[in-house]
Amino acid sequence: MTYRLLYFASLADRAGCAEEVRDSAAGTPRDLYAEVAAAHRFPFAADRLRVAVNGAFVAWDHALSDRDEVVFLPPVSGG
Amino acid sequence: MTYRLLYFASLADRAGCAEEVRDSAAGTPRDLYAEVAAAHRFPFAADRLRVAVNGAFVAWDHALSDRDEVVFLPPVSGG
Amino acid sequence: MSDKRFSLLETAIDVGVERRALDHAAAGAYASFEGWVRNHNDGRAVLRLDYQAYAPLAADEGEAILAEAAGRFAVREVRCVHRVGRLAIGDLAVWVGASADHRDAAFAACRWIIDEVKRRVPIWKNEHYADGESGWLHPDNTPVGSG
Amino acid sequence: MSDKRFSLLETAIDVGVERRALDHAAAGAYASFEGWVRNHNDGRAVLRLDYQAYAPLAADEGEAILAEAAGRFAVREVRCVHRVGRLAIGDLAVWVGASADHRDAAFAACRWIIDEVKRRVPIWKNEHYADGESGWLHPDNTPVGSG
Repeated sequence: MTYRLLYFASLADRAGCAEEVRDSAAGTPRDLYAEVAAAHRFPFAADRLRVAVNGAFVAWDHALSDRDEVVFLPPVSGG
Repeated sequence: MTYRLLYFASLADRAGCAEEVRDSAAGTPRDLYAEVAAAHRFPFAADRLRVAVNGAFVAWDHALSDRDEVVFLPPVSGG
Repeated sequence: MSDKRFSLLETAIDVGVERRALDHAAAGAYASFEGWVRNHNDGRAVLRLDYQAYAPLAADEGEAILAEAAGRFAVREVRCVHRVGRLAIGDLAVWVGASADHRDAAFAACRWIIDEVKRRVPIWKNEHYADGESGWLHPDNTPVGSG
Repeated sequence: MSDKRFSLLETAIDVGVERRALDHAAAGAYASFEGWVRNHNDGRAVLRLDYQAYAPLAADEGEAILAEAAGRFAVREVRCVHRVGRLAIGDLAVWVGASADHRDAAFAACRWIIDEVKRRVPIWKNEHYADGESGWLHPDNTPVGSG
């Protein structure tokens, strides 16, 4: 399937981009994160992050669909 | 001795004036309050009030001096 | 804006002016409280109110509260302005501002100051009701006549 | 001023405009919090910072927090505005306002909202230091690199 991934903050710095389109066999955010974390050497274990699909928070075992927009969210620091 | 008394809020309403000059034999705020409370039928026992002399809070057994400005302060309700 | 931390004001409080005294480059947090004149109290419709103060002592006591707050909490600055005179519904009766490096201290100082001002500063509120009556209030906002 | 209770803003927050949404004739108390850009963090001199947001989700999550606050506390209205983009020392980064009949609810709602916004809304702070370095921060304001 093809996913559109957005990166923010330290993940964007590490990935070297704010966005990528990736073909992947991963069917859940958990598997997709394992793949991109290895590719970009992200410093966070998945349990430090939250994940959103198409603009809403989802669980790590959420079933992904082709063309989903997937965002792994590093710990926030607003305010 | 002669005292200048200022009245505020419900005490001013009850006394019918904001200020009076009174000759009195009272030597402490406690005795002076007993006198004016009887004269004006004030609704408060002294322990509901605070007392200030010449612009500063004092104890009820403070020694008054001639010409002191004495203020009996009803429970406050600012804010 | 005054050199004093506490002031009594006979005219409308301009928060935009007063708050400038709280600015500090090291402050990351600002908490403020405002008391507004409500249209109701204790089940009665309120039209307007008057605040009366024993001004010299109110000024001293307010200043003492703010000095105590500045020592008690990790704040950069604290201020309070209280109106006296006649106020209408929605008018600003009292403003408290606190700036601090962190929000815990800003909130705690702001809350402590308004509580102490209401408890200690010689200011009295006289509410005028829709039924034509009026009355001075106790600290708990019940009428003096009832207690 | 917006119809939404929560908004992200790329330009300076005008508190005088935003706060009008809190006006209510029955409200006797207004509590507000502001986060200002500090000139220091974790012992380092800060020159400026950038806030980045995942805007659609930040807007939804902020709105959810404010709706939850409106149900959880006895408030008349609650609002929050968060800046994104580049900010200088002293700039207003976030504003929270709550109006209520009584001060307990106003303070409690205001404090709860800023805590939840800092904990849940996808916004990230990148500090630029006097030594030329910069870095994204964790929620506790420690650098991401350290943990």
